[in-house]
Amino acid sequence: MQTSLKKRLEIIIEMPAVPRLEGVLEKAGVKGWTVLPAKSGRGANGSWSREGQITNADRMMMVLAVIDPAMLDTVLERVYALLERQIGIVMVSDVQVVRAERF
Amino acid sequence: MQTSLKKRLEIIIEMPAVPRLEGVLEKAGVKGWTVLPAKSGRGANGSWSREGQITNADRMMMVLAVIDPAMLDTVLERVYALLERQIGIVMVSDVQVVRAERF
Amino acid sequence: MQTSLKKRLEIIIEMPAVPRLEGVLEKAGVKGWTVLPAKSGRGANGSWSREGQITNADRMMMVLAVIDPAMLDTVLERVYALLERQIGIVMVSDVQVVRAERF
Amino acid sequence: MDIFTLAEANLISPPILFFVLGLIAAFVRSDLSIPEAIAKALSLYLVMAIGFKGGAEMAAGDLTWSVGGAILSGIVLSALLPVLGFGMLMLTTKVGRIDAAAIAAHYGSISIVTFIAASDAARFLETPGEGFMVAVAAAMEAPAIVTALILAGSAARASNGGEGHGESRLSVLKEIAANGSIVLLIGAFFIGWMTGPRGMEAVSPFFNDIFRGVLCLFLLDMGLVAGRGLLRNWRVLKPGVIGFGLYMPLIGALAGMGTGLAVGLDAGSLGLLMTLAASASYIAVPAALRLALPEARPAISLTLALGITFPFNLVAGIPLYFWLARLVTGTGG
Amino acid sequence: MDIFTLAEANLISPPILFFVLGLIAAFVRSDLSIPEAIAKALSLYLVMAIGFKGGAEMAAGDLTWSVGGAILSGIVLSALLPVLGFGMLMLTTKVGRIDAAAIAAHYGSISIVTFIAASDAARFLETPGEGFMVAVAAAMEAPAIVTALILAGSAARASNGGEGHGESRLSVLKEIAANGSIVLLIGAFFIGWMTGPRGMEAVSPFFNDIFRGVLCLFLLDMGLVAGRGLLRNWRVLKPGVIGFGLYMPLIGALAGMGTGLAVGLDAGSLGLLMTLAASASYIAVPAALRLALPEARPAISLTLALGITFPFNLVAGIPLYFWLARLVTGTGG
Amino acid sequence: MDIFTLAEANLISPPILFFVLGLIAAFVRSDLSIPEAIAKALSLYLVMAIGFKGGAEMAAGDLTWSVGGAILSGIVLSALLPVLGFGMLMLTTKVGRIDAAAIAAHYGSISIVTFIAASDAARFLETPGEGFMVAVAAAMEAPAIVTALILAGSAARASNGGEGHGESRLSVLKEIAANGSIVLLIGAFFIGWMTGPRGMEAVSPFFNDIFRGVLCLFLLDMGLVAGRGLLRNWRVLKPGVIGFGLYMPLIGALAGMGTGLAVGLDAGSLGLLMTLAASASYIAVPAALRLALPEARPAISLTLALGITFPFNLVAGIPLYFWLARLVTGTGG
Ligand SMILES: Nc1ncnc2c1ncn2[C@@H]1O[C@H](COP(=O)(O)O)[C@@H](O)[C@H]1O
Ligand SMILES: Nc1ncnc2c1ncn2[C@@H]1O[C@H](COP(=O)(O)O)[C@@H](O)[C@H]1O
Ligand SMILES: Nc1ncnc2c1ncn2[C@@H]1O[C@H](COP(=O)(O)O)[C@@H](O)[C@H]1O
Ligand code: NA
Ligand code: NA
Ligand code: NA
Repeated sequence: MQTSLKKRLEIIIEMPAVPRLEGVLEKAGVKGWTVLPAKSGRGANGSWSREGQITNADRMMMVLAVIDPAMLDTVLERVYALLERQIGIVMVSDVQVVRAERF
Repeated sequence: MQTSLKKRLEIIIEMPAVPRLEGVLEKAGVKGWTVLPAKSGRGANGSWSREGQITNADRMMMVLAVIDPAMLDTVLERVYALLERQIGIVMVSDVQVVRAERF
Repeated sequence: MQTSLKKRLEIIIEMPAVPRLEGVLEKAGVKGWTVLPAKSGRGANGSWSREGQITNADRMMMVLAVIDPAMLDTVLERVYALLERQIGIVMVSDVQVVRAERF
Repeated sequence: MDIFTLAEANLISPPILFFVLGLIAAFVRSDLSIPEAIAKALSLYLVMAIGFKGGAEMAAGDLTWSVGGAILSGIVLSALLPVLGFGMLMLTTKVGRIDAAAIAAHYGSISIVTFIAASDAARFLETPGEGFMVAVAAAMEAPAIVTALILAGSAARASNGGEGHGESRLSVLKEIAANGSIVLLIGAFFIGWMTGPRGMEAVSPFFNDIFRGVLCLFLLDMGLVAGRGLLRNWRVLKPGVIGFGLYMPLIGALAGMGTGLAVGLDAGSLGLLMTLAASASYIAVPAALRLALPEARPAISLTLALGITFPFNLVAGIPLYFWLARLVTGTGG
Repeated sequence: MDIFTLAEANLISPPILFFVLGLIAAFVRSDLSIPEAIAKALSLYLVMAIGFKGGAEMAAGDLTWSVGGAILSGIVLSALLPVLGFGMLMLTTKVGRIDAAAIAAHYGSISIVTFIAASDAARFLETPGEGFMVAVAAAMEAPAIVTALILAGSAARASNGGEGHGESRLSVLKEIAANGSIVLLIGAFFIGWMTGPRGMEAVSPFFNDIFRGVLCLFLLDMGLVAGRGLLRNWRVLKPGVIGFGLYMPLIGALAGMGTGLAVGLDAGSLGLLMTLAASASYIAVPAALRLALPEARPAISLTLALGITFPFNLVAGIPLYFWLARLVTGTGG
Repeated sequence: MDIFTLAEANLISPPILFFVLGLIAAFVRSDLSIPEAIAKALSLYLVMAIGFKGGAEMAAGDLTWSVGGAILSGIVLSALLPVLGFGMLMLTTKVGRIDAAAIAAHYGSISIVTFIAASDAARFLETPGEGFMVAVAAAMEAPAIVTALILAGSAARASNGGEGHGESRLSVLKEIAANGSIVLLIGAFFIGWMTGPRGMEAVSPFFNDIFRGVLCLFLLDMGLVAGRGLLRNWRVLKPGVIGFGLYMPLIGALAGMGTGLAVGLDAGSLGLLMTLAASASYIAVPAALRLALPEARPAISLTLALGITFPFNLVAGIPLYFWLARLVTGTGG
């Protein structure tokens, strides 16, 4: 099956900042993404868990976007500009996709 | 630690089609997979979110299957045949696993 | 943008053993991880689903940790020592991150 | 009661006002939201309660031929309304054949949530309708889909073919019939029927007393979801399609009035049948069509059913249908 | 009341019928499902309510020695029944040593949900039992696990060793005692006891009035989960094991009857103790065993406890135990 | 009623005891937990109920000038208390400028959950307070944030700049005003006001009867979350900061007493205003500050507000404030 190389961008970011991140992705021309919920975690800022929580301040979400390698640098820079001030991490890896024109 | 190369297949697919996808994976000989919930997203078909929803029509799930590289082509073709008509995307990447005989 | 190579460790493990896994990661010096919920799955031990369940015995969680390649062997060995007796799988792949000093 | 009194009584009731609050909260981009698990549980509760109450009323009353007539008229409505809807869409809009069939399926089938709100309003307006209307509602869910698949015609059949993922019409019908909300509605109905007044007494605080309060919370959620759906997807709705979402309920209600009168329903039951015919599905049908007619774009039909027709029925349609139902059955002024 | 009247009263009550509806929905492959968060919340509510009510009844009544006797007899039952169960499994099935010990742990411990259903049935059958039976239920959760770990013997100990992840028996006991449902049950019991009738009055609409309705919704879920578990995993259950899931409750109930009579329980409390002894855990024990005895295959014990024994107790066992309890205590006809 | 009677009546009420049970369960490391979706739904229900009831009471009573006075005094309190709090923190602790501003914002704003618990306690203590206090609570949410952003000063402004993600103060205010719990509180208040006693009658079993029971379940959750937050993050709280979490409520309550007396509130309303001033936000403000002041470390302010101040207010503060309120208004003995 014909596949092509894309970049898989994964951003674990605090929930209140997700709409802002989505704005950044949209402006950077990213065509699609998926937000996955996380349940708990640990990092430099301590540990957190969603059990019984009523505030959205104290939780992380995972935003996954498959993008074209040509866009990577622009997207990464803009995302990082946001991430610098918010709690979160960014990962980039390689993926193969079918229907390359969609990304 | 002894690890071996496998393929990580990730399929983001609309929920009503998940049972059908599972049938496809099973028939193709895939031994295991895990379904992860998604919370919201955006793509060519517009954006969606699970907040307050009561229908399952309007949501995506992520199906993750680690498979043997030798199976990749067959599996990918069959999955794509289903995906062609449903909303969703497919990604393939490399992973190392321990206990290689289980995949 | 300046990125550096890290290892992405993904462990799909039964929920009652998650606290134990977190203890293992902590002792091995892993600085951060994120736990993502899974919804259903299939493997050698049969299939499972969270729908309507009240026991935590019968579910899997995905633990994702980005770690330094230098730590990989130690971490993997300790994780595997735990996994050997519990239900679950381990995957390792490459990722690029910004802010390398944090992992 | 004239139509304005009815409309006002409907409008300033807590459930409707909470629905409006949900719409407003969505439009001012508030982050108010009900978790998905809760929204689903609320709808399960409401379906269970309405089914159980319908059954318990059946047990208390006499079983007459009119039950069969009502169910039959519901099936006929569900099977034929899509033809009308499909025709209107093909004539008045630029929507494609497959999308038109998909939309028509939604309007032939029923919205159980609209039915629940109408049942509550009916009680409020002192024309409660018969318990068996629950069975009519259940019977109206599926037939519309079969009609729609026939209407979708060769295009759908072609794509239903190849690769072995095709669905026969029978299997689609089976899937609809096994849809959670239908199974629960029918099951609760039979349980209510079997256990009768004694069973009802035991669970009345849960199924009766708190019902309207739960409905408030649920309609708040529906307002949020409808409002956000509109904000997100209004671009897919062309004016002709929006128009369809407003006049199709009226056509459905009139068709329902005709068949309902023919089988001799009382004012309350007639109002409910009109509401059922006027309502558009957004639980069972959308999910089933993703498998039976995956080429249809779900954004159009979902946004139309939930964002336009549901609010219209809830706020304006229901009092109108009940006013008409009282008028034509000659029920007290 | 003869056994048929009892069985019928139990069978055609709304909670049991909703359980059956859940089973049927699972078997016809309906997609009806209760979200996990809701199922958990329903079970928390039920445990909280049953604990609180038990405590409030304690506050209203006199504290007698029979409380201590009942608790002690519960502990003894929980500690010894696994020996019996383990023996039966080793004799009559091909299940391995570790799996046999794991299954025996489930049957020695108790199912709080079965207890809740039995409490509701007891009220229905007008032999409600004493408030302190809640404390007996709590006391019976853990001992069975200790026995099972001893029975699992050297195999388990070996694997409990190496790598430093081993669990001492004490730490397993601690984990069980800190299990959410047990802490909530005991905590709510003490709160009910402390606040007494005045506290109960303040929260009665929530903890009493809607209780049976919530139970209906919860048992619907349990029916769905039990049915789907069976569909998914029936292959792991050999006939001998299924048989065990049906006769072990009877053995447990008889043992419970003996000890309960010995400590002088009234008919209602005796029926509850028999139900506790007959029931098999599927919240606390399965989770604890994944750590204490990870080599045991969870599919067997979970499917057996939830798919076979729970429905059996709910539908046939409970009326039988209460009929026997009334008979042997000489309670009205 | 002397203060000990009040304290005891508060302490041995089911809601408070369930809160304590949650704390204990967290401290003994029980795995008891309420799913997130349920916790959110419970808080939505409580906010909706308290808003609706407040509005319905408004409809029943007379609209007087004192409403305006109370709302104004609330806004003043919310706007000025952060200045006091910020000063105390800068003087007595080593917390940085931005963190001090963030913490001060929490304490100027209000905790709607504390308000709900206080409303329930007020009813229990037979000094219920006026319906319009709901509007006061809503009015007090946002002003504190504006003050805090000013206090955070240049550091915040600098980081609010660059990269185009900066938030103007106005947009932060908008965000707070559109926060879900505030929209729901105000919306339910207006619905209660519009539908009045007749609307209340229809939904009373849901919004009134089961209210206190639901509060028990919710406070159980809050106890669990507060306890676990403390266990997880107590290291970030230095003694000076913990002290602040204990005396700042008292300062707030006294300030509230002064302004409340000035505008002539009755004992119940005064107690509620004192509680509002004493409470620290942990729904709306923490989320808003993650955008407006992301450099502030959320662990400090969240742990302090939820782990220290909330339990303190719930267990000791509320009875104290109501005792004082009765004393200074000369309300019965
Ligand atoms: N190395 C990591 N691997 C996976 N997730 C991480 C990692 N570091 C941080 N996180 C996630 O990001 C959150 C915030 O990280 P931090 O800012 O380091 O506290 C943590 O609570 C985790 O959920
Ligand atoms: N590039 C992408 N990266 C991640 N998720 C995507 C991407 N494109 C689409 N998706 C997900 O797939 C769903 C359907 O995509 P589409 O058919 O393009 O609307 C979206 O709503 C997203 O949840
Ligand atoms: N190849 C795989 N890919 C993804 N998930 C898997 C795979 N194998 C097992 N799993 C997950 O791990 C769980 C337990 O696996 P097993 O022990 O093989 O039954 C399964 O139910 C899946 O959720
Ligand atoms: Na219709
Ligand atoms: Na037992
Ligand atoms: Na305050």
